Amino acid sequence: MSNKWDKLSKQEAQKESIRPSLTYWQDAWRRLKKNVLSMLGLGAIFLLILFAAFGNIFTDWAYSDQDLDMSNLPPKLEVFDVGDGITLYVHKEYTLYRVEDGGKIIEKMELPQANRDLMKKQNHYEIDGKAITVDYSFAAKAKKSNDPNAIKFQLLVDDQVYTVPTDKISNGVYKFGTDGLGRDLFARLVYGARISLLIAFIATMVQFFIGVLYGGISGYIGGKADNVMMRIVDVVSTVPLLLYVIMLMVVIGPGLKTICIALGSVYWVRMARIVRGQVLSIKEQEFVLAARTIGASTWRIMIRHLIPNALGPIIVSLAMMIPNAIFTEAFLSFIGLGVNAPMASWGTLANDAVPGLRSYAYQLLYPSAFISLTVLAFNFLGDGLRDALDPRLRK
Amino acid sequence: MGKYVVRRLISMVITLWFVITITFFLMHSIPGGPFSREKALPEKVLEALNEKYHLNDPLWKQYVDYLQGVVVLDFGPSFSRPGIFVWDKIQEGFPISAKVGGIASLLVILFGVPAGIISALYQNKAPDYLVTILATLGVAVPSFVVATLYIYVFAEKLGWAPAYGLEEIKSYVGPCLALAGFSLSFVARLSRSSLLEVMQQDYIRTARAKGLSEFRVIFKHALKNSLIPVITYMGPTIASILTGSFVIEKIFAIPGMGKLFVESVGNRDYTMIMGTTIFYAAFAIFMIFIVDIAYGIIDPRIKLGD
Amino acid sequence: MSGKLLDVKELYTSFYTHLGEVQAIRGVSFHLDKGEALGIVGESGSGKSVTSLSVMKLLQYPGKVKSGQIMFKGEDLVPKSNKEMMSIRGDQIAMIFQDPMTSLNPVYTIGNQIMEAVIKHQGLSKSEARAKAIEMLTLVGIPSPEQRVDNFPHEFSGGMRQRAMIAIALSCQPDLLIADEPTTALDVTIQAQILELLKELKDKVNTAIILITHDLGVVADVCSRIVVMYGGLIMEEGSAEDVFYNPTHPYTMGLIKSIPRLDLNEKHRLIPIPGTPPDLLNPPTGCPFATRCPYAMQVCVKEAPKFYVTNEGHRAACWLLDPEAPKVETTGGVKRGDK
Amino acid sequence: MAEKEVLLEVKNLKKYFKVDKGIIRRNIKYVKAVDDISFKIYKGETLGLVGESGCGKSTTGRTIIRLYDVTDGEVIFDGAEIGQMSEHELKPFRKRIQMIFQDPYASLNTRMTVSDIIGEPLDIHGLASGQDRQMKIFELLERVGLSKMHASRYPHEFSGGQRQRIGIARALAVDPDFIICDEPISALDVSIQAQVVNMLEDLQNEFGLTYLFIAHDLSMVKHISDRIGVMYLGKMAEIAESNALYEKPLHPYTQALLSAIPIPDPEVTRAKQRIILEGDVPSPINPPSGCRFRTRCIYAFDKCKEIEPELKEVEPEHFVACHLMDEKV
Amino acid sequence: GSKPEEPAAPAEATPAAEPAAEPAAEPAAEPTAVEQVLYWNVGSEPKTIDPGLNAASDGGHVINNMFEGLMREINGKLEPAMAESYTMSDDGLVYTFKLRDAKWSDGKAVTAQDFEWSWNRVLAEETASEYAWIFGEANVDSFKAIDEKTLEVTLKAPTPYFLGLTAFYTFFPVREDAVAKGADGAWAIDPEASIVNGPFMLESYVGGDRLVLVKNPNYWRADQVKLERIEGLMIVEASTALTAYQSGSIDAFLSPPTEEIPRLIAEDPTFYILPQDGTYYYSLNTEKAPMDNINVRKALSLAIDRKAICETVTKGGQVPALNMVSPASYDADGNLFSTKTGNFGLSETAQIEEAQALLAEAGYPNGEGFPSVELMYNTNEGHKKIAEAIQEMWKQNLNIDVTLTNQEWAVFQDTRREGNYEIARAGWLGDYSDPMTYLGMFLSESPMNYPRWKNAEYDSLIETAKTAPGQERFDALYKADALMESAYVNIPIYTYTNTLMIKEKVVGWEMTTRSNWFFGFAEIAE
Ligand SMILES: Nc1ncnc2c1ncn2[C@@H]1O[C@H](COP(=O)(O)OP(=O)(O)OP(=O)(O)O)[C@@H](O)[C@H]1O
Ligand SMILES: Nc1ncnc2c1ncn2[C@@H]1O[C@H](COP(=O)(O)OP(=O)(O)OP(=O)(O)O)[C@@H](O)[C@H]1O
Ligand SMILES: [Mg+2]
Ligand SMILES: [Mg+2]
Repeated sequence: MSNKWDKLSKQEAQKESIRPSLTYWQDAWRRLKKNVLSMLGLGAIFLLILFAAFGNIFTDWAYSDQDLDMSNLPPKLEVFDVGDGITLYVHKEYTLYRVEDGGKIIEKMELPQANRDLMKKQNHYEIDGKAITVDYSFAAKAKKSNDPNAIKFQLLVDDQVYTVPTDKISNGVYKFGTDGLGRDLFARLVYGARISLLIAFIATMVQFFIGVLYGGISGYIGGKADNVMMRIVDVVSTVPLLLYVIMLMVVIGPGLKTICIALGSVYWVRMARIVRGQVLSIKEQEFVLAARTIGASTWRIMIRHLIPNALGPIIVSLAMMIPNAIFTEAFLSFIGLGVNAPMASWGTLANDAVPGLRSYAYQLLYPSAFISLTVLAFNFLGDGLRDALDPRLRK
Repeated sequence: MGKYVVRRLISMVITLWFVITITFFLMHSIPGGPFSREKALPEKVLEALNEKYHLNDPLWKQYVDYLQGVVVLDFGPSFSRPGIFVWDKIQEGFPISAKVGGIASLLVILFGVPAGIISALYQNKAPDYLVTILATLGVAVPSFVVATLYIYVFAEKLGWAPAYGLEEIKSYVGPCLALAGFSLSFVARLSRSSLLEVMQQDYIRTARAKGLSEFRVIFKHALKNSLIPVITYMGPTIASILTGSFVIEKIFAIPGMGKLFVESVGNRDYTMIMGTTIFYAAFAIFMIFIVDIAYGIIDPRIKLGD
Repeated sequence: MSGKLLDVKELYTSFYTHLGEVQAIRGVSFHLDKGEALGIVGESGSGKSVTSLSVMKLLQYPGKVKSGQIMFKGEDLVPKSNKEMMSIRGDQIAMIFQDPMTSLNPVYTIGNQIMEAVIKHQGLSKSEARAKAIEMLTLVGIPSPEQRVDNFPHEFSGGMRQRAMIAIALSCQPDLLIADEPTTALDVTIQAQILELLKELKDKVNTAIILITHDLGVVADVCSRIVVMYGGLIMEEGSAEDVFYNPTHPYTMGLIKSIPRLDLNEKHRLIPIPGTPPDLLNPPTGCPFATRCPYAMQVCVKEAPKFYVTNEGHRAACWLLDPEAPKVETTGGVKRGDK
Repeated sequence: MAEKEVLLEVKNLKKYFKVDKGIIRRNIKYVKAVDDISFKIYKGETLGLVGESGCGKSTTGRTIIRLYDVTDGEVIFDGAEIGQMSEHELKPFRKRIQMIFQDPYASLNTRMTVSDIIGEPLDIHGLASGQDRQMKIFELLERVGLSKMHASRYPHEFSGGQRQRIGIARALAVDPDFIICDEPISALDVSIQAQVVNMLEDLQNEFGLTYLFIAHDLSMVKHISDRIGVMYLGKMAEIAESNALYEKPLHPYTQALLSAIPIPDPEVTRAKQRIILEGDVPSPINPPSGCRFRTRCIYAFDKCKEIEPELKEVEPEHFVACHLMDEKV
Repeated sequence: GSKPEEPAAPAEATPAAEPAAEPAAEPAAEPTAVEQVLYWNVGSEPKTIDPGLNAASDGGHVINNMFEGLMREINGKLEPAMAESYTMSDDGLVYTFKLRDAKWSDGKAVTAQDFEWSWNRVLAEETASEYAWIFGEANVDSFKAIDEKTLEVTLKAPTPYFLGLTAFYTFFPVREDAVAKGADGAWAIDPEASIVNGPFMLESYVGGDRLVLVKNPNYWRADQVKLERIEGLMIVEASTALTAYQSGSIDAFLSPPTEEIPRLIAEDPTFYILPQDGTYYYSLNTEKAPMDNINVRKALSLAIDRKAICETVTKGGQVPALNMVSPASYDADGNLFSTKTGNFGLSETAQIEEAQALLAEAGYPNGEGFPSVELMYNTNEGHKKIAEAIQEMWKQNLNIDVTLTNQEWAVFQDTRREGNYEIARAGWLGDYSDPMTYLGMFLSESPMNYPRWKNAEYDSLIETAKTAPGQERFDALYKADALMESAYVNIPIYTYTNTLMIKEKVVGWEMTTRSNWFFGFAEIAE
């Protein structure tokens, strides 16, 4: 038992613990992992990729399979159970479908020309010996009254009258419904995801690798080079894309490759400007001077000092430009540059659905929801990344 | 600075010349001409038209003539609308587009920046998430959907707003919102991120130490420092917003200049393509110049000269 | 406690980083009377700046005052809201920050940044405030202040920036001025001028000053009382004379020994304190200086020493001062009237 | 003396900053931050540089290391004129000349950990990698009085003095020949100052390092420097061996400076007589004619107003720029 | 004289939905006379409203209400208009029009010289009128003003549809002094300069926004014109127009969005589907394999379910087309040309077995070995949908893969004309009610002969038809048509329709067989 007043020896004085030294990136990853929302975002992105890659397992259709009889069927069917095991669905176009097995089988009922009474606005059917009439003469009145709940049709089964659907069941055949040509929307979304996510990826890469570097170099070098480089950006951004795209179409021909070229050649412009603006203000800071004194190359100063300090706006732009890219692809496809119909992307699906918005809102909802989900996921991931990459973060 | 301005002005003219040249030759090299018709025009008529619009001249001559015209603001007659002059058309359309675009730009600045500030101040709290989600919708739902939905709901279902035109004050709401949506969201997110950066700085602590109110700390000390990315974005964006959007003008039936360009490409209306492109390019280049000047004003450390 | 302008009691401040809690301040108590100048010296990283930021309530995330009281004019600042602090900061308590380069807003002129506080707290008009700003710049010795007032921070040299910071802090004639290394970037003539200014403020306007500095010469010049800090704790406190001439804590002694001597012409080695300061992430249970102390005893690493008062107003936290402790010959302190 | 080898020679160095007000109205003026100074630094020696705040010390240092473009004059390092070199040509010299910045915080990238910051020069010049690199970083940290556990922290987590030491460690990482120390120790407490100064001296003794040591703390400058230059308003006022300068300051400004040194002794320092400089501090934008110090010099006479004094060797290795010297002679 | 055409006036048109007989629940409109203002959507801004320069239907709508030719189609019948009467020589070659005492809107009399000048203007090369060729199509040899009120027109050959064409805008008169005020049709959109002879005159014109027409007091039948004002809006977007219509800010517009049509048919009694003289078809490039094989061409045509396309894809009441000539032309005996000429084996629904057999015969049993073929259409949502549907029909019925490509209109026209395609979408609206307007396209050297089908016999038959009179002419046309149709170089898909909506309160409106609105005798009831 040593005396507490005894002198302390040297060894006793020296005891130290060594903590593993994390690099900036490891440390950022550690911080990112703690951010619940960005991890959710990352998870969502992962799921979206899985959806694109393997989503087609969940549907029996290919993106191009059509069944014109099954056009514009919604994902939720408001059905009438008229007894005798007959369940009926009246389409928005007042044609009759028989639904069986909890939505798993849907069949369009025959409607010979003779059974259409255009004057009385009635369609007559016969199912299993039952006379069934779809009387849609109320539609015009409902329309006039402007009451959204007004009934638009009645179903007359023998003598019984059905005005309100008895049930609302999920469409067991087409989970997300069908489009105007009776194609399975789910299948189209899966294939659309492949294109749109690819486009999002390309746009992001182009912005990051061309836009960030170009802007960074321009801002950092400054002076004459900056002036020339930024004037090139001005030219690229103001020469009409449309003409250029038509040119590409003629020279290269349509296809995904052409879209990539088109996107690649213009998509970095905005990013270049933003990064340059940031770099202009960062490069005057002393730590950049310090990096120069230790002999850091321009390249290194860009990568290690300027870009990390400009990451906030870079990340925001990356995430925010994703839907823009997706819709640009849709536009380019529309004018004939992109993937050939019937292949679709989320953007073209959304585009196509807009005219039918009033009657078939679900056709717009799904692609829009997927696009929004993607952007939201990237935004939350981006926010988390931004926080994670800034060691000074506050809460 | 003066020298810088002069130098920039010169380089702007050169830029514009590049834009003109590239557009001119690009336009002439794509298939289709202003007079291709479903039923081909008889040789003689075509000849007469080509003669009239000097399309028979060698391309370089057309180019030189065109450049000479541009110098004196003579953009020539429209090829697809006989009797109409490009410059008149632009002069007619631009004020209308600019009115809508001006309001939209104001919306972007007046709501985008504060939304970003709120988002930054409540970082990772409910208001921040709300802004993020709204901004996501703002960019993920494109303007034509917003416009179509707006018309359907407010004009058709609620009867609250007129479906088309700009007759009433109310008519501006839809087009301006649809036009502003994307940029507003972008600006909100952009200002959030750069504000977050700035709020960490020591000089914010200094400002607080002076006993300034949080409002002043943010609006005076933080905001100006965080403005660089925002104005970078806003410069060219204002130019494109003010010169109108094809989609929105089409959907809301606004006789602006946004429609001119897209229509003119479809019609191969060469003079109109050139006119609208030059107008937009000049405007955009000018706005970018303003942004560069603004850099120096906002952040005195930035030196654009040398 | 009528006369005390500031009374800090048992202040604990920590930074909650991912690696753990950095216990920057661990129970610091000191006080300050009106018109008094208190010097805080100590190891770099010992918590001087954190103490002053705690008083200003300007700690940045993830820093937090864990416990303790900061009585200013009889009121505890710790529970005060940011809003309540606003009228105190700048007006009643002002602070000169250690880092003049980053503490000035790069996008506003120096003048603008000085004017702001006076407009806010003294209700001056713009032109009056500008005049005041020029006056303040003159006071801190900036050449041609009429022109310099419109300069931006990056156009100032390091020392000029520091003087601008001083001008901002002094512009409202606060009751308490916390000066965190106000003169490190100044040459001695200007430094002398600034110190004169501080003394004048203290004497004429009765401003109390907390002067944090490494330059013991400066403390000796301005301060009547000195607090010596190490490892987030106060090691010794006493009048300037007590601390300089009769240091009782080994750390204080070491500090004084490290000062280079102007009177020696031949090359000689400086005498630093060997070793490194403790890790504040898991601070030692005993005396933080124990590992570097030439007189360390077993008890030093096990138990934190309490304060022993050696003299009216002179106290130190060291086991050596315990009556039971073995007496050791300690050397240190400035010989009175050395030069 | 004769065998002393010149490592750095600065000849008639000038650095003017353009100050430009107004966008359209052109009103260009120059801050003559460094206005025609010349000096030599010998291999293995320490030249102290002192002077009023804002007199151009940092600018001199930064111009030598080519952070600023040279307005006029020559910077000759080890026989090579580096004043006009391009960044590319400069690269080999970047390893040999290093700088410790005056402002510790601003000169550290807030997004890098301490080990990244110190490791960066090692990476750039390919000096160490992997385990070696790690060890070297730890070694450097310890050398400047920090510890290993600080390696994974970020600059903002440090106190002012600790940041300064990170900057020093970075400068030392490449084993330079010549270090420009721009107030390297002013943010440190005296005991660490002592540690750092000892370290600098050890390095000098061991590897023959050369320093340009800019500081305000005259006692420290005197301690570390072999020779000291005194600057005033962009000019060199006096340059001499340090003991000589302290014992016999010739320039009136040097005299004022020395008299103002605070002494860490309450009684002495409070009783001390200082030469208080009177008059307005002139601005480098409009420096006074003739001798720049004349507006505040108690000895100033007519000639001072008209003719700019030249730096003359008044005593061996003791140069002064003052007309009084001529008078005395 | 020529055969009067079958009326296709709105009064007799089948409204897609009969107004539901319902008690008028709404409060009665204000007792005072209703304002005679019509809000009408012109659609996209006409390129020009100068009759001599116009070449498009949007301009045609406006011109038809502002100007008047020698004849005018009213209720589907040609009535003398500027001409009070006309005589035709026995050989059918000389028409002499007697003009009535009609006035221009500035009060000056309409003279035969006006016609002569206007027609000469169209024909003058420097005018570069895009429709000048129609004088040739009409076989006009010469014309001259005999006196102020007499115009004599000489034709090269008897042309049954000539009289109908005098109601077509290219044959409308314009005033020399008005035209002089604004080159290139600028005068027509300048209210100051515009002088008209129709029921309405221009009050204002704002490009891209609206044009306002007001009643022309000097119109010769001004007493019959009820509308005081027509606000012509230029809403391009169909769904905006629909909203504007539903919310009551416009009274009439053409072409509501396709997707809405089924709903409108059921719900809106003011939605109309009117037949249109035009055929939507696909051209098969006979110069490219495998389209050079007639069996392949026929198989492709047979494998299409036209009915499904009309009902599910286009939805606007379009009628499956089984031959190229639309059912709007009648022969000299009054038979519907398209009916009499037959179907050439085509039917409304797909004939799968037969198609497969033909394909097998061509060497591609069950589609095996069928090369990859490209179907090209010009950029448009509607065309895309049809192409997608047909692509899938071919896939399912013939097991062949066709890829779809689209091109911008201007590019597409060149591509198609140059034959750089395999299968291309096309459509043709008849310029006049005669098979010739369709059959003329397939002359070997015709630029509109997209299939590049060359048949000397066909060419000579058409030549014959150009000069032969009466039934002889139609015999040649029938023969020519049979030659062309049985070569299956085109796949007719459907006959166009006009879909339009017009408020019940607007009565007396007309849509001509050339699909131009006429509001001259319309009024706002209620
Ligand atoms: N944001 C932070 N996160 C973690 N630790 C911090 C933070 N800020 C300061 N510290 C730690 O708190 C301790 C006290 O720092 P403080 O700035 O008060 O030192 P100081 O006494 O002012 O030193 P100096 O004289 O060098 O300025 C230091 O060890 C530092 O590492
Ligand atoms: N970027 C710049 N633009 C304009 N003026 C500048 C700039 N940098 C420095 N100056 C001016 O140059 C002069 C010298 O500055 P410098 O930083 O060299 O001084 P210093 O001697 O290092 O002073 P201190 O000891 O205060 O750091 C000052 O007047 C300063 O205002
Ligand atoms: Mg500190
Ligand atoms: Mg300096």
